[in-house]
Amino acid sequence: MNFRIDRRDLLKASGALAVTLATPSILRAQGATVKVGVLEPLTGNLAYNGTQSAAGAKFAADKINAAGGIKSMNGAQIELVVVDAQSRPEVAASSVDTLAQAGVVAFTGATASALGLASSQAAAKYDLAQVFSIGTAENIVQRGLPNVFRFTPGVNKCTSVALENLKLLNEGAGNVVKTAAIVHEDGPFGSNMAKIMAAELPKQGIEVVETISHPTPHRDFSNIALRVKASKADILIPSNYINEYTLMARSLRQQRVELKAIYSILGGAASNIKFVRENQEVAQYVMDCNHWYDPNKEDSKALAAAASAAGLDLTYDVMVSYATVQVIADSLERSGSDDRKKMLEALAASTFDQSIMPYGPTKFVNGDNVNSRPVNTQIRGEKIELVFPKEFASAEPVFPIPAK
Amino acid sequence: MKLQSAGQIALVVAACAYLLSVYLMSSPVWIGFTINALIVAIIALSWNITGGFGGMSSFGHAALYGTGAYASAILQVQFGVNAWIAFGFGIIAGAAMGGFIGALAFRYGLKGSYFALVTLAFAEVLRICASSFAITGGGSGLQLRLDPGVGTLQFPDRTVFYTILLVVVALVMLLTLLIKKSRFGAYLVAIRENEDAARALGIDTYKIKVQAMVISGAFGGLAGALYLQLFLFIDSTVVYGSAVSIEALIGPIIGGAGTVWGPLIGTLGLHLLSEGAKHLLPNAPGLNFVLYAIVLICAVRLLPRGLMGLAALFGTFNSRKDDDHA
Amino acid sequence: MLEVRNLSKSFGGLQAVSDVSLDVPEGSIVGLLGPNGAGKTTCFTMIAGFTKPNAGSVTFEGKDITGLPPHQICARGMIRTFQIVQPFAGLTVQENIAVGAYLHHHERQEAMALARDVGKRLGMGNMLDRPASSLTIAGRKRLELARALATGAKLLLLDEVMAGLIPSEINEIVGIIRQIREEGHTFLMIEHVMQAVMSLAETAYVLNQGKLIAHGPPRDLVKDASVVEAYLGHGAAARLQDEHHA
Amino acid sequence: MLEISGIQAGYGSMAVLQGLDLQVKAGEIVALLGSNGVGKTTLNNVISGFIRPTAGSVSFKGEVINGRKPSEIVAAGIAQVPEGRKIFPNLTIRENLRLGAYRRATARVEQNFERVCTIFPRLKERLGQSAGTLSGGEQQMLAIGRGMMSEPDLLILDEPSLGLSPLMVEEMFALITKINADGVAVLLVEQNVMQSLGVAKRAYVLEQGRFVMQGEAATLLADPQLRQAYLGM
Amino acid sequence: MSSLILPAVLSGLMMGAVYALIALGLTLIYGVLHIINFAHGSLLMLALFAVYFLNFYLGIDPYLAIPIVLPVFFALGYALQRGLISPMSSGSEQNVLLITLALSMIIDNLALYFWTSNTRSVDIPYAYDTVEILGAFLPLGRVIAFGAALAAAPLLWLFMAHTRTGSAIRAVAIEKRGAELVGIDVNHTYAVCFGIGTACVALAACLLLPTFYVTPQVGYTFVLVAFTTVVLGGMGSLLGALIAGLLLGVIESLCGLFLGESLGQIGIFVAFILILLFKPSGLLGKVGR
Repeated sequence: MNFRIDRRDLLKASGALAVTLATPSILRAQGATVKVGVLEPLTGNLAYNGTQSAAGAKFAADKINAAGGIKSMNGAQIELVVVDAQSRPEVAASSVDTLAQAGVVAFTGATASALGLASSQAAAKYDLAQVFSIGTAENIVQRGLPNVFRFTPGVNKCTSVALENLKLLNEGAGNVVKTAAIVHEDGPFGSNMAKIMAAELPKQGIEVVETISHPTPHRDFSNIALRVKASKADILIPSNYINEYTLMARSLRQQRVELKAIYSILGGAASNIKFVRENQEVAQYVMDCNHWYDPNKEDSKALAAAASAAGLDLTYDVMVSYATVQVIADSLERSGSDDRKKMLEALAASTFDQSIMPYGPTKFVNGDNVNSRPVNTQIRGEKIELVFPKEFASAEPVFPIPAK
Repeated sequence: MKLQSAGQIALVVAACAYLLSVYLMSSPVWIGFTINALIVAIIALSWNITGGFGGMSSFGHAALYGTGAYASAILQVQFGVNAWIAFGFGIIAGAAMGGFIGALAFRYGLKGSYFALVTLAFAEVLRICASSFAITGGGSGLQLRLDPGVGTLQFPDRTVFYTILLVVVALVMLLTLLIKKSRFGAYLVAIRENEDAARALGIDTYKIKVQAMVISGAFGGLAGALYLQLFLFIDSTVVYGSAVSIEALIGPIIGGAGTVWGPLIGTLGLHLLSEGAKHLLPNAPGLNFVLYAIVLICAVRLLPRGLMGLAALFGTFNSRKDDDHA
Repeated sequence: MLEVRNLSKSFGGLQAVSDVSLDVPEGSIVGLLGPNGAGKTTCFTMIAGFTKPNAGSVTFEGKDITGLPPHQICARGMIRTFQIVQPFAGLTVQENIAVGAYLHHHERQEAMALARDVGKRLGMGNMLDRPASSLTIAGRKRLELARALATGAKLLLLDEVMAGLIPSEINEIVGIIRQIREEGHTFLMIEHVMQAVMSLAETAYVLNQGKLIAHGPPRDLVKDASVVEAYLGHGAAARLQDEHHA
Repeated sequence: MLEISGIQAGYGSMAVLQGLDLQVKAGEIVALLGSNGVGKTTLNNVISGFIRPTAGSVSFKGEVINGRKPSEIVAAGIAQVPEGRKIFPNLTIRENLRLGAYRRATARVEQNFERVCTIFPRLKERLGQSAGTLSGGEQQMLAIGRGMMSEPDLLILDEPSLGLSPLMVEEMFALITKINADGVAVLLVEQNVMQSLGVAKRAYVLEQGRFVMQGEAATLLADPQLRQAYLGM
Repeated sequence: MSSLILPAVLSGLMMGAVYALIALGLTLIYGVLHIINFAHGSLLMLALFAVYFLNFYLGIDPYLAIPIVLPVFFALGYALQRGLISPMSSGSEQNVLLITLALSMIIDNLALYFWTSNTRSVDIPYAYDTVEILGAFLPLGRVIAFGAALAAAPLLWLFMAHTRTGSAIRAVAIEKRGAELVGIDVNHTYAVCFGIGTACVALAACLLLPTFYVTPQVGYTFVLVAFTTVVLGGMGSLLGALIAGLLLGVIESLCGLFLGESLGQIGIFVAFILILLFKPSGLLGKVGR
């Protein structure tokens, strides 16, 4: 994504400090637009995911605007207000003030749970809806905040779906997988996932022989690879971010770890096409249970085209942000107003089923979309194929990894 | 308080006017932004005790801040302790951590960059520990249950929280002033200026330095515990990260280290600068930091004694050209 | 009051002070003389507790204080000053003196009052509110003296308090030291300026190459051949002798 | 060769030198006498470019040099052996000496090296030893030798006899004469009055930032005022 | 687990070599200029990007990029010290800290702006090649880095000991006033030293990239460990940095193995604090402060 400042922007900006901060109403009097916030970490250590998400939101807004905007509001155009959470919770919280003052009707965000917790809490004071793109930690929806809408699945659902699918795969292959090693980052989603796995895998007849947590960033995966190798696990279940995943995949290969499958859960790299491109060999047959769109929908195809035209890798961040803006737009259609309270009501009553995600009709219970679900992807050749659930699948799963 | 020049008085009046104007403007952006700045100002005032008055530059004040936040959070989340008591323990824990680091570092006479690096390392060890053990919530961090009320020290009305913060900052500054005007404060300055001469005058420099770390730790713990009550969530990077340590020292140095008003004025100034940079370059995330950093470099060059030192040059009461500190 | 016995110190291979013994009776002014680099200041650092001697003992008011840290020695009533005077910048003159006064007066008001008092006694009444960094060399020397006095010390170890002063200033300081002595203080002073020592001290010790080479009344010492040679260089004594005879 | 006129200088607000005039002619030894804290070292720092004078000028071989960087002043031909020697203790004696020739063409370094080794045979014996292991006197010789490596026209020695044993002091002054005999002018800053006046041609006596006496060394030696200043007699 | 100890020690040594390489430049700058260079991590990141782009656009192998990247980064370091750090800091330690901090902020965010926060890694044919030593498979890239670190530290040491510039740098570090008195231009020498330190970081980047990745945030991944290495080895000691780097790599690897990877870094910092408290001058340091 390219940001350019032209002279007009600078001129406008010189007065902006006084204007936007002190007198919010001036900017709202512009007529046929409705403002939607995008709160993402565009700088700091989460910048990659934040920037991807912001791009996804922009693609969605462009698409909706091109299709005539919000029809119930006389074709009002969606104007995105993008703010940088700087990968810091306190900045995320104070950015909500900026969004509120700019007059957004709802916002999407915020990549990491720590940022989402802070922002949604701050937004609650304004009755301002936050539609979570990514926010896997379960405590996000456990605080009873009426302005929290998590469209995508949390860690619990991701893990349980991953378990179900793993069971199907393993049964289909004649239960070849008997032992598992878990490698996860030590943050909320990794730790929680590992806990659930350790409890549930034995019920499927898979013994967890090794659980290794590691910090982010982590510089060397040789030991982890060696421990996985020594554990003689049939399957490796990793859950970590792209940088660590890349290093881990390489180390596994270098240490000649023989695995029947790599089955990651919310693995930052296994469904990242960049990883596939740069690590062709080690990426083959890796499976991931993650957020992913339904590639067959028209909007999905349009998104893929838009992303490729912008020279952007189509990661799940782009997809979910696109979808959350769709959700917000649908609620706007129904509320027909830029009133925040009405927006909350509209979201709470949402049954939207036209998003690019392979979800059923939206239904928020305590802010959690009960009809969301993760899907399974598998890396095949130079592509990421969707293998589960069957109705959206673009390819048949290969499990276990065929012997060379 | 004795301010030496009209320039300094103008600066202080401007800061106070700004802080009060937040009430009048009823702008949520201003109030949110100023609340963040005030919390940073407290950790800056904490750094000012050791770094400003005592001349012991720490690069790891996050160790104190994080300890205050974690102590309070652990007591509330893991043991169900009342928020007020936990808050108090946060301050005590910060003080204890300060004393511990000081006692170890000063016993072996660590000074200058050695001391700076030891404090940096302490903060880093604590960060790693906090993300590794169950009691601290590991990598997931700790979250307080959302439960507004006086009893839980959670104030959803930000004007109330802002007022509380203003009072706390005023109290910390008052304590700073009392320290500055006390035997202890004079001893600290004496140690900063010439440790041997201080020893010769009967000052137990080791004891004074450790005491300074304890006080600084209490202020740092206070800042951390306040952060917790405001955002209700902490994790190891948020409160033990190097960003906290940097913010703790950058404000006092720019504002005027070893002065009562410098840390507050420096912190407010830097936050305004950062906010201004964000608004000047709204569509270029990252470039605002570049602008901020360039201004920071210029400030370092142009303000050898910080804003308070610069202000001292304007409208001096007596014609003598003195190099006083406020 | 102060008894130093067989004090020795070496740095690396260099014997800075060897086997120095001296006595300072209560109420007296004793000089410690010698050319540059003779080991005078090293003696002071050991007596005042800044460095530990390799051998020997220091007894103050009958109690062994060898190896005690400086602040404890100061609390017992003995204090040293420094050759290169560095006032605490950032504090006023009065506050500087108060740093010394705080030793036995913990309240700011008392300490500041005492500081004012001491400052006035040393003729600094009109500069109490000035920043200490603005003082001239003579002013700094007085400040150093005032700070030391304010601690309530009984024995003052003065390190070259006259160095760098012009004769009129030296006379003033000499007057002040006399006045302080009248008030019951004792002095051991390192001096390079013989003239000052002669007019103040009853006894003096001369150090050269880390060893005591002579002691006695200053007036006798300046005639001592070894002292003259130590100061003016080899051959000086003979030359003086010649002049006397000529 | 060295012309100092009307020099005033100090640190911050403290004026130390209050208008000094001094000359050193080619090939001459000039002694600068005075007790502690009168400004001798400050004057040295002005000459070698560490302190900028607030008034007056320093010229060397007809060119004004105040305001130049210390390294340029060394290149111009003034070598200073400072008080406290400032040798490089962790470096070997050979390295110390070679660094002395830092601003000289490499071709002449060997030649100068030989010359210094001839003057200081004690150093030659320990070229590989680190300088910190030398005794005080030997360190002083090394400092002078290092100064000589830059082929100076003027050598400034700040208290070379400080902390040396009497025997060593004798040797040091003998060396100074020897160096001077090679045609190097010497400005000798000393407290050792007798010995200094013994080797110097002319001398200046500094007190409180002003010269109180100056003239031929022999004349000064006989002046009772000098002894008065030093011994209080 | 005992069968893993030897491989863990070996892979620790390999990682430690990278720490040592990064620390070499830092210790040189610290030892001579006595400043804490907070921009060191950012310069590493910049060098990693340089190596990456040379590979991406021109197809230059990271190892073959060494003769291109090193001189460029020497010049960059020289210019930064001469043109920015020295004139802007007015000689104050605190100011240097703030300026290098600001510098790192500028470099990091410009990188983010121009190159985005994408994770990039080079695609090289030998990426997965390994060397088998005592039954352990060691990545070829790490083994090369190990060899280079073992060679670089002594080479740098030889340069310091036996060249005119090297001895001028040492002279300035030991006795600044004395150096000025023999005619060494201290500002120039400081800048040269900063340049060499920056070139060292560039070397580390060339050796690191084949086994690692680059993002605008990657500097932080290494800079704290590099500081630790410098202090542990003794400020300014090149061989100390090498030994300390290797030692830290092994400590981290073994602690990770026995305490869990999350706690692996604790070993580093515990070692750091212990060294500071009991031998403040570091393993090979001469003088404590």
